[in-house]
Amino acid sequence: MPLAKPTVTQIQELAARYPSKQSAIIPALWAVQHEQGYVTDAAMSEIAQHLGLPPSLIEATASFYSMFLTRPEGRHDVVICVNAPCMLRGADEMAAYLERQLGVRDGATTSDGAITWHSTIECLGACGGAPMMQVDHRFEENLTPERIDAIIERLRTDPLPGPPHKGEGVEAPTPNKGEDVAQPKKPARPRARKN
Amino acid sequence: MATVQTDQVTLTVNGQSVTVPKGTLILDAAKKVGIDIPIFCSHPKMAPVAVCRMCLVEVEKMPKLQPACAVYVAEGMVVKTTTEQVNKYQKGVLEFLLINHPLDCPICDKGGECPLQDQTYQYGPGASRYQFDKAHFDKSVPLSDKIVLDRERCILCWRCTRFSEEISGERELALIQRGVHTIIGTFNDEPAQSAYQGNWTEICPVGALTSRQYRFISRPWDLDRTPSVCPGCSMGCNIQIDARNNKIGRFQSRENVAVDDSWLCDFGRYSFPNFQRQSQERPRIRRGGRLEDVSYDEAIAFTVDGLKRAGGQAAGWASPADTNEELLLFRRLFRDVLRSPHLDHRSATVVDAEPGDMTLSIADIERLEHVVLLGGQEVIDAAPVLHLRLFKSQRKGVTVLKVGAGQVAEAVAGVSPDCTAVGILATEANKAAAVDLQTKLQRKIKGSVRRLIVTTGPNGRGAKDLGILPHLGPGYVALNGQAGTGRTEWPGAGLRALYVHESSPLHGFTPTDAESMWLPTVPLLVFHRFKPSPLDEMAHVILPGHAFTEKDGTVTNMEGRVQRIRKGIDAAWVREDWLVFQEIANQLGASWSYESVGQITSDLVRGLPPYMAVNQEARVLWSERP
Amino acid sequence: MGIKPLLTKDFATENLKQLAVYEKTGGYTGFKKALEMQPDALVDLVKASGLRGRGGAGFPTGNKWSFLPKGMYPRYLVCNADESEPGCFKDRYLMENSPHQVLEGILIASYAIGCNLAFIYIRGEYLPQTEALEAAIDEARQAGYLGKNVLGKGYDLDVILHRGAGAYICGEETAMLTSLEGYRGEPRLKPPFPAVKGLYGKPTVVNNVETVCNLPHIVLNGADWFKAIGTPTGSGTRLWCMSGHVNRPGNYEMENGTPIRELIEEHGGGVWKNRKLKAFQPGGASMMVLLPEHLDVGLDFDAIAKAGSLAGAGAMVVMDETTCMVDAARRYVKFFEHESCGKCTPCREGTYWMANIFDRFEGGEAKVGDIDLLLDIGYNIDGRSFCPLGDASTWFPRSVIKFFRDEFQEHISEKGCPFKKSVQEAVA
Amino acid sequence: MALREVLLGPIYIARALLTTFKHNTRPIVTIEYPERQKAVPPRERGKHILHRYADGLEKCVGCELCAIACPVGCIVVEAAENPGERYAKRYEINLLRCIYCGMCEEACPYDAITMGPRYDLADDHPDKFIAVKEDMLEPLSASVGDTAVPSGAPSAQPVPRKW
Repeated sequence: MPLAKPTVTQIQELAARYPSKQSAIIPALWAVQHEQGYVTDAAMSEIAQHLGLPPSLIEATASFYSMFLTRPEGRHDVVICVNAPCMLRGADEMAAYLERQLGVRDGATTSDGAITWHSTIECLGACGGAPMMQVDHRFEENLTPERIDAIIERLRTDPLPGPPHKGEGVEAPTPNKGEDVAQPKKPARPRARKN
Repeated sequence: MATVQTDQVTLTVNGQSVTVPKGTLILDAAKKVGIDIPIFCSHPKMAPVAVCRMCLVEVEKMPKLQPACAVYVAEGMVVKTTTEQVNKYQKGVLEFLLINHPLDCPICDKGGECPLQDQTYQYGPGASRYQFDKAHFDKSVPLSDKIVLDRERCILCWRCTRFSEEISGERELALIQRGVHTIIGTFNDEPAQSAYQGNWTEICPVGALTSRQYRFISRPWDLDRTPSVCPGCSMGCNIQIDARNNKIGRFQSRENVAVDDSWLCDFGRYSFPNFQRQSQERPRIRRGGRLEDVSYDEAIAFTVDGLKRAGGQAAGWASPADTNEELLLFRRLFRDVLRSPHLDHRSATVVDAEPGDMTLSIADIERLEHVVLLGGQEVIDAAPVLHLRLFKSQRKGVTVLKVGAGQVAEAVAGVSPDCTAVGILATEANKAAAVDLQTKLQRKIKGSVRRLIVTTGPNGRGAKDLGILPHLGPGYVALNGQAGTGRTEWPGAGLRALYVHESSPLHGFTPTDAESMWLPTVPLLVFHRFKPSPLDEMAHVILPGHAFTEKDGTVTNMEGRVQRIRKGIDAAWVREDWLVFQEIANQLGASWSYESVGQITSDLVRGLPPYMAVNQEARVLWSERP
Repeated sequence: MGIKPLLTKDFATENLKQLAVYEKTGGYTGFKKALEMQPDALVDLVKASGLRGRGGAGFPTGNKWSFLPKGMYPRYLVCNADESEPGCFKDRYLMENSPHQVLEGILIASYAIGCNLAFIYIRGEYLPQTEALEAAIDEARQAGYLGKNVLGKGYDLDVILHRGAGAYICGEETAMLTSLEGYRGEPRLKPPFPAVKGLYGKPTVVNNVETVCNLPHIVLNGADWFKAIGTPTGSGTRLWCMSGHVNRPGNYEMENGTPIRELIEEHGGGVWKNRKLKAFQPGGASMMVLLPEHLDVGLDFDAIAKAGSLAGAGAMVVMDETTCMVDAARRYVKFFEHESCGKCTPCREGTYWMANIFDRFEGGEAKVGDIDLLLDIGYNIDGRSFCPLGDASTWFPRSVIKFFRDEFQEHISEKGCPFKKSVQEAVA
Repeated sequence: MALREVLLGPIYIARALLTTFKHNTRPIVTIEYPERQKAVPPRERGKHILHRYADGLEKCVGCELCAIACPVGCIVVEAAENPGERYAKRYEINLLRCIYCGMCEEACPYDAITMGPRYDLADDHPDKFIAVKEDMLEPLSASVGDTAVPSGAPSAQPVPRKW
């Protein structure tokens, strides 16, 4: 689907803001992700058009950064850190507990489309409050099973997606996003398969 | 890339002292004293990136190993390339490169000429300690209709993506994903559009990018390699004809810094199927409306008979893909033996050629300040490799101005008066405008204005130089009062014979509507050609000839550089084209006695001294004329 | 020696995020004072203060500034807020508590080097911090600290807050510049150094958040005052991020040179659950492990380097006796494998291979030669990769093998992790 | 004829017959060729065999390593593409030139060619000694022949197989 008008305006503003319009690629991708929930190939070629750059460049950049999603995910995203400092304080157990409570595997979305969860070894910068997880980009530190239960409960009942970052997001809650979750329009393009 | 400066530095490589200009890379300095440092990512035409880490060497007073492909020499530097540490590391990096490389050399087209294979033999470990399954990626991905990509074989040297960015400027190939998952590809795996994709296969140091046309055709050691010149256009890019069992497998580029800068365009590179001989045909004569197979002698006798009757009313058309030697004999056959001025090599009437059309050389484009591309994309289409030269110049700071063929005023306005060197590039069709522009610019600016007219065909320039024109003799001498008619005037000129000679289907005699009406009325149509064409239907005599890739000789490119072409494939049953001309001429009363192409070349140089250039593969300079 | 709140002294103040509150605590007086000075004098002041970069390498900040070629403009300042080193969370703490302090530091640095456009490259995961900085930038712009003709002194400055999108490698300064230019965050060849050819090919200074936070204090109190704090080669304080097996993890601002023992035992409350200390890492994921015998080493770049590790970004990860060092190393190696940009061969393939071997240890399938194989792979990566990420990926595992080789052996002989087994047995 | 010889005649005959009958009891050293074939040792280097995988796919990928390893240059291979992969379109061995050294076997990275047990290579025209692929290919086993490859086309193009 084509980008919403506010997003396009925002991309054009961003391009003017930097000394080089290419610098606007990452902010533009953020804007798109806030509008649509993930970054499609169509959106990338649209960004390329607005910035006047070859689309391959947008894809090269977008695929490099781990926070840009290439397929639709649940309304809320939950990332639990299992890197060593968190592991020392029991992140593995919390991740296992989260998995059990949500009933889906790492990287998957719950059947009601509410939550997509990941465990990541990329440090999120809250080692002092380990074990921790990031819920819609906000930190939840010093996790206990009880806290996890409470968070899951809150997210499941929250009908709206996580609040977008005010500076970049276009206030466009997508009510039909749940459908997208059930049937991704396009399978993610074949990437590396690791054994 | 090494930049040449006046001051020199002296360094020691493996105990050998070497003096090189400042700004030379360690790699090139070592090469100068014959020390080979293994590389994958480094490429002499591209800026160093030092990503493959194969070339790390020990430099005294530097704590870490240094990439020889990215570190510039310094005075008194002591470089060691064969220490234990370096050797151990070279084994290590090759082991790293191979852990996720499929090692499917037996089915890989690069096998046998693969830098990864060669260097593994020379520097690599005997065995791998990697005991896990390799990372798997997509294999044989069609990147376009010309290129097949094998993502498993890719070692991420970035050469192709850098080519796309630095050499062709299209930025079509890019790296996608990161870390061990990194792959190369086009946006959304859409087919690549680039007109220079073939070069990717040549710079790829593994078998990741291979040509679809050459897929599984041959092993490199089976190939017979012949240096020659590309038959695609008038650029005159140097190629190597790789043939197996007398069948062309591929065209590879051959570096000539003055012309192609080691690149080829896809049009030229993938044009070779046009030069594939389909059958062993024999000469034919039309008798009673039917073509009958005859011997060469019989066909020549028939032709001589017809030409004798036509005399001065015989016209000759030689294609701009003929060699200079053939053109020389062809001209002499018509002008001296038959006494006919009706000679041409062109497909349409274009403004007269003159030596001033090639005052700008291809390599000099880089040294200009301003280039005007009169006709814009038209010029690039006529000689695609020019784009690479223009992009390179642009990166060096040359302003490239693309204007339409009619926009002379805009072009003049676009150049500032204090420019010192301006060049104009235009096709033959726009020559008049180019001359007009040149005059106007010359009046406006202080510096020099030169032009380069892109001719048609690999030897269009040679045909003009040698006088295959109705009104000009060799060396652009006017034929005062003896001018004949050009190709467009022939229908209706009451000609009694037409001799068409062509050796490349890319630059053949394609009849216009008027000619299609006229040709059946010509009493004698001799068609001396390489490949069957619709003209066969009207011809009275068909003489099979050699293709551009099947003969020896010289051709002249658009800037007047005379280069040799050589016989890449052998078609022994076909009589040499020049021999046929000689026999026809001798039967018409001449007494030529050439025994080889070389003798004709010597004769050509004797009659036209500027063609001495052929012996230096240099440009023909008509400096004595305005 | 000991705790010395310098940057964090006002962090207890409520609503310090707001400009008015920050100004009340003495905020922006440093910047105002700096604007009265000549830029060159500022550079000399910082040089004299002995301030070293707090990002990890510990390069003297003043020297970095003076490397800018004379007369080449525009110049750029990039504030490195892409804090992603596992174990490190000090910049986050500074940004969310006192965004104006960060901003003031950036203003001073920009003025000192003569740049009119500064960037803050903040990592994508730090959303609340991004918002805090954004609000601070807006406030500062309204108050005239930013924009055209700052405070009527004829100096123009704008700050662009650039949000990353999840790539550890962008903490490397050249990779950060590449990322800021919109490309993939891959490091660049050095030389040319960013000071000569950085962002958009222009001279650029990259400073860490904590580094710039020191600037207002140095300007206000002078170089001598700053030099008096800490050790002769490491003036000032540092924020130490303590995590892992301590009773009170968190950020502690310590005077340089304070013994590590004091940080862990006094302020951190000692190892939790009354367990014994097994090892600790003074610099985050990349840095070599140290043992209890190193507890008396001072918190200082040079002292820690002498002890065989590196202070890095100031992240103290404490591990107690129940920690499986193999597993800890495995996490870090997997982290580096995940974060390797893929540009150079040793890092891309080497971390992948090491991660595979560590998985084998974890799965109990490790073979006898695997320990030496790990060391050999480490040898082939360290010092050979394009940027320090590859080198750093080998430091922790190699130091762990050096000190805890027997744990690796046990993983091989017991076909699995002995620590997990003992836990399982205890549970059973 | 001397009387003595006449008298001794039957003895000679008997002796001769004895010799004949003695041979009758000896083990037979010849075989009834061509109805029967000589048993050859397992490492016999006879006429080459091109092998197949269990699913009927030809093992040979046409890499030409045998051709380059061959000291007498008697092997000619030309590869071609079968959707996605490589196979030998043409595989010929000049059996008159072959010295049965087995280097081709050694060189083959896929164990596609081995020296077989067939030793009786005689024919009436030199041309018949050019063994083409069909002559050397292992026959399809019955089960594979029914399903994997159309019958009547033993050397049909191999079934595409994912590498």
